[in-house]
Amino acid sequence: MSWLAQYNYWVVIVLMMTGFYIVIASGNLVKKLMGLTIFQTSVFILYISMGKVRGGTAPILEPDIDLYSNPLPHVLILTAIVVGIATTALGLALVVRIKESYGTVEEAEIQQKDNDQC
Amino acid sequence: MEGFWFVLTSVFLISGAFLIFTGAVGVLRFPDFYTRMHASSLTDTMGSGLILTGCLLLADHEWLVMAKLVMIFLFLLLTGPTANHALVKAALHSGLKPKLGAEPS
Amino acid sequence: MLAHLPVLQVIVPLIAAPCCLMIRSPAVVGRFVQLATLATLIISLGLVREVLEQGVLSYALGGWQAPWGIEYRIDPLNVYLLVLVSLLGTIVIFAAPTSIKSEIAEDKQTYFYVAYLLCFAGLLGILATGDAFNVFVFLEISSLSSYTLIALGQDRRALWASYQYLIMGTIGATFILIGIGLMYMMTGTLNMHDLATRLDNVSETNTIFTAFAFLFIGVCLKLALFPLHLWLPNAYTYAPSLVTAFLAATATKVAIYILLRFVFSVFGAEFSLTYLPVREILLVLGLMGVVFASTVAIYQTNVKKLFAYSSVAQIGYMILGLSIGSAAGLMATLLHMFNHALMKGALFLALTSVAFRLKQTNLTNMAGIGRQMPLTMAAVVVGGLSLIGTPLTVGFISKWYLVLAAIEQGWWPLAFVVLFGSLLALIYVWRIVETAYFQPISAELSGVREAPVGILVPMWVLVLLNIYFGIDSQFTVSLSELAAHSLYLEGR
Amino acid sequence: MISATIVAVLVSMLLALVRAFMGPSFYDRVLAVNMFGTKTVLLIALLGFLSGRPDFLDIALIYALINFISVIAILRYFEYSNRKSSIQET
Amino acid sequence: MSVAIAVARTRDLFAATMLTGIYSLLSAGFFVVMDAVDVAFTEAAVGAGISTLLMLTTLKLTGQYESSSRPLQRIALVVISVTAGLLFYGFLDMPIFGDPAAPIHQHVAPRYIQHSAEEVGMPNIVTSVLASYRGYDTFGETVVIFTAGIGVLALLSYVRSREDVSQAALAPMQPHIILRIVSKILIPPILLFALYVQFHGDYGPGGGFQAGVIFAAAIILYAMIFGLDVTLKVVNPAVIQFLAALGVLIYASVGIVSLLSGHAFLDYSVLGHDAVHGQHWGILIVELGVGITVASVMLVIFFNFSSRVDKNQDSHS
Repeated sequence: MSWLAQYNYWVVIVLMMTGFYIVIASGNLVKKLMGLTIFQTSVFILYISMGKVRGGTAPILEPDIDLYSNPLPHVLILTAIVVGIATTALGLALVVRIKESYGTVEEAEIQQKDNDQC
Repeated sequence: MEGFWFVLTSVFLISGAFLIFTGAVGVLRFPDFYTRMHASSLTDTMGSGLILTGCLLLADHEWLVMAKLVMIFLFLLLTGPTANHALVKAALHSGLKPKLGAEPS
Repeated sequence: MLAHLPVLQVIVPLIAAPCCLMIRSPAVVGRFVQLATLATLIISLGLVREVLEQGVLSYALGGWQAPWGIEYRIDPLNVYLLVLVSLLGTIVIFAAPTSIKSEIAEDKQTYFYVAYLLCFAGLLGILATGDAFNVFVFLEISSLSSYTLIALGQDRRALWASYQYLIMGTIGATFILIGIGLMYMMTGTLNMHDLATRLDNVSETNTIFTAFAFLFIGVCLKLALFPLHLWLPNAYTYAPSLVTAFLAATATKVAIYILLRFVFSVFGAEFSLTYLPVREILLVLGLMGVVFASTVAIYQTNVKKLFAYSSVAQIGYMILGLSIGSAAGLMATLLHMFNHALMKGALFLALTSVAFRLKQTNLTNMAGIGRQMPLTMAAVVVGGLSLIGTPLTVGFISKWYLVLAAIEQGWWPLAFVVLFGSLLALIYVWRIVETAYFQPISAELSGVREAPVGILVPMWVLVLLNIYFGIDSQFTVSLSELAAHSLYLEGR
Repeated sequence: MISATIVAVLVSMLLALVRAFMGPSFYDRVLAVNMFGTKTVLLIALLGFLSGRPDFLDIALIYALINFISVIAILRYFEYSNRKSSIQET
Repeated sequence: MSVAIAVARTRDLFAATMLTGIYSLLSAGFFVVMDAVDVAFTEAAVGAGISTLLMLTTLKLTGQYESSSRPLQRIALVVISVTAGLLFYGFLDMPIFGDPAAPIHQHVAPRYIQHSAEEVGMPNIVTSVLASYRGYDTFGETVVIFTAGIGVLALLSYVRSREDVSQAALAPMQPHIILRIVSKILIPPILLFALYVQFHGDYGPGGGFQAGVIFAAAIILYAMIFGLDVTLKVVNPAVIQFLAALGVLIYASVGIVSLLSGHAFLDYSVLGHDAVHGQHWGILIVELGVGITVASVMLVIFFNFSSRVDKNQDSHS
C-alpha cells in the first residue's frame, strides 16, 4: 500500500490530535473551544477525503460529465458543520456568562474559586 | 482558444500573478506596518483586477460566470481599499508610529 | 394514522417546541408542553401495541426506501425505551409549572420549556431512528438543549458544570462521528440494519476495529461510565432540580441504548463480545463504577450530588448486566434501566420539592425535615429503599434478575459485588433518613411547610409506580425479556 | 498558465501567512489576514477554471464578503480597547 | 496545515482566533479541491465568518491573553498519542484515497448520482440528497440551530431597563465616513446575493443554510457600522425570535402536509401534480424554512452577544 496516497489521512490525524491536544491541555476556556473547532474541522476533512473520487468532479450534474465525487459525505458534513457552529455558539455564550460570574476564564482559577466557596 | 486571446489572457493572468507575488514579498520584507500596508493594498487591488480580467476572458461567453466575475471584481474594488483604509486609520489612532527614514538601519 | 406513529412519536414534541417560542407566555406554554408530552406518551403506548402485534415497524421518512433514505425502525428494544423516556418526561414536566417558579427567572421560563421539549424530542429521536448519522443529529439536539437546561441553574457553578459537560459531550459526539464515518467508509451505507449485514464482510479490518473503539469511547463519555463520569456529578448537582430529575431518569438510559444498539445490532455480539475484550473491559469498569461511586456517594454533603454519584454507580450495574453477555444479563440491564429511571425520577423530584422550600439541598440543613415535609421525605425513603433493592420495590426486581443472570453464568463473585453495592447504598440512604427523621429540627427549618401539590402529585405518581412495578413486574419483565431476546438473536 | 498563476497565488498566501505568524503588531496580523482572504478569493476563482467548472464562483464571492466583514469586526471590537497591548507585543 | 499547530502554541488568543479563521479558510479551499463545493461554501461562511465573529466578541468580553498554566499537558500528550495510534492503526487498512472502487462509492451513493435527476429533478445532487433523500437529517439540523438559538437566548438575554436603552448600545462608528458609505452601497447587493444563493441551490452550490448566513452577515455588518440600537429598531428582536420558530415550522409543515395526504413524513411528491414537481416545491419551501431559521438564529446570537458587550462596558465605566 502506498503511503503517499493516503497523505490526506495522515494530515487528518495530525490536525485532529492538535485540536484534541488544545482541548485537553489548554486552561483557557475560549482556547478550548477553538481546539474543539479544529478537532471538528479535521473530522470534516476526513469525511470529505473519503468522498473524493480520483478524476471525479463536484456532484452537480452536467450533461457531458459522468464521474462525480460521492455527494453523501458532503451532505453529512454540511449537517455536521451546522452542528459545530451551534456548539461553538452555545459554548461561547457559556464562557461569557462564566466570565461575568467568576471574573475569569481560566480553568485553574475557576476551580480555585469553587473550592474556596465550599 | 484563439492565439490572440490566449496570449491576452496569459498576459493578464501572469502580470496579475506577478503583482500579487511582489505584494506578498513586500508585505514580508518591508520594515514597518505602513509600508507593508502600501505594498499589500496596491498590489492586491490591481493584481486581483488583472487576474479576474484574465478569468473573464477565459469564461468563454458564459454570462452567469462573467457576471459573477464582475461582481467579485467590483466587490474587491470596493472592500479592499475600504478595509485597508479603516485599518490604517485604526492603527494611526492607536498610536502606531510609522518608521521614518531618519532612523539608522 | 396508525402507520405514522413512529414518526409522530418524535415530531410532536419537536414541532411543539417552536410553537412554544411563539406563544411566549410561560403559563400557557407550561400547559401546552404538558399536552404535548402527554400526547407523546399516548403515542408510545400505541407503538407498544403495534410492535407486540406486528413485530418490527419500519417507517421510511420522505418516502425513500431504507439505505437511501432515513428509516425509523421500531423494535421491542426501542419501543421499551420510548415508553420509558416519554413516561418520565411527561411525569416530570407536570411538576414544572410549580417548581420552576422558585428556580428559574420569569423571563427564562419559556426558554426552559422549549429546551426541555427539544431535549425530550432529541432523546426520542435517538431511540426511534434506524440510521447511524441520524443518531448523531438527534444526539446533538438533545445534548445542546441539555447544556442549556443545566446552565439555567441558579448557582454559578451550574455554568461551569454545563461548560465541562459541553466539552466532554462534544468530544464524545465527535468520536461517535468519527466512528460512524469509518464504518460508512468501509461499507458505503449509514442504515444500521444495512450496516449490520454489510459489516460482516469487512469485520476483519483495522478500520472497523478503530471505528468500534471510537464509537465505544464516544458513547462511554456520554454515558458517564466510570472513569469518564467526571462531568456528571456537577452537572446533576447544579442544574435546576427538575432538569436533574429528567436527565438522570432518561439521558444516560438513552446513551446505554446507543451502546446496546451498536454493540449488538450493528457490530453483532459475536464481533464485539467474543472477538474483542469488550466484555472484560465493561466488567471491570462496571465493577469499579459500582464500588467507587457508591463509596464517594457516602461522603457527600449535598444530597443532589450524593444521588448523582449513586447514578454513576447504578450505571455500573447496567454495564455489569451487559458484560455478562447472555440474554438474561441483557434483560437485567434493560430492567434496571427502566427501574432506575423510576427511582431516580422519584428521588430527584423529591429533591425538587426540598429545593422548592429550602432553596438548597445540603444534608446538614435538612435535619429533622421528615417532620416538616412528611410526604416528600416518605418519597425519598421509598426511592432509597428501591435503590438499595428491598423487596416490593422495583430495585429488588432488577437486582434479582441481575444476580440470577450472574449465577446462571457461574459468576458468583459478581453476585456478591451486587450485594456489596446494595450495602453501600444502604449506608448513604441511611444517612439521609437519619438526618431527616432522627435529628432535632434545625432552626432554618421552622416554618417550612410541605411542598405544594403541583410537585407532590407527579412525585407520588412516580413513587407509586416504583411500588407497583415492584409488586407486579409483569409489564416490564415481559417487555424487557422480549427486547433482550430480539436484541440477542439479532446480534448472533 | 492557470496553474502558474495558482502557484504564484499560493506562494503569496504562504508569505502572508508568515507575516500573520510573525506579527509583530496587531495590525500587521489583520493586514496579513485580509490579504490572505483576498488571495483565497482569487485562488478559488482560478481553481474553478482549472477544473473546468467555473460555476462555483459564488464561493469566491462569499469569501470576499466574509473577509470584509471579519476585518470590520476585528477593528470594531479591538480598535480602542487594545491600544496598549498591540504595540507592546513586539 | 501547520496553522493548527501554531494555534496550539500561541498564547495570544486574539492571534489564535485569526489563525483559526485562516485555518478554516484553508480547509474550505481544500474542500473545493476535494469537489465539495457546498461544504466549502458553508465552511467559509460559518467557520471563517460567523465563528470568528463570535470568538472575537467573546474575546472582547473575556480578555485577550491566556495564562501560562497548562496543568494537564502530560495527560493530554498521553491521551492524544493513544488516540493517534488508534487512528493510525485504523487508517492502515483503509481503501486507497480516491479509489472509485472503494466500498463507499459502491452501495448507496450511485443511486443518488444516477437517479436523482429523474427522481428529484435537480442538477445539484448535494441539494437533492440534503433536502429530499435525507431531508429528515436536515430537519434535525435546522432544529439544532434553533436549539443553539434558544440556548444563547436562555443564557445571555436580559431585560434591558430604560436607562440602558438611552445609553447607546454598540455605539455607531461615527468617524469612518468611507466605511459608512461603502457599507451602504454594499448591503443591498449582499442581501440580493443571499436571495440568489437561496434559490439557486438547486443548480449550483448554495441553499437555505448558506443564504441565511449571508443574509445575517449583511445585517450584522450594518449593526457593526451603524450601531446596534439603530439596527434593533429595524429588526425587532421579538420578530426575529418569532421568525426563528417560524422557519422550523415551515419545514415541519411540509412534512405535516405530506403526512395528512397519506404519505410518509417529508415525502414531497404529493405537493405537485407529479412526483418530480412535488419534489421541486418541497425542496424550495424547505430551503426557505432553513434560510429563515438560520438567518434569524444567527442574528439572535449576534445581538445577544454584542448587547452583553455593552452591558459589561456600562457596568465597568
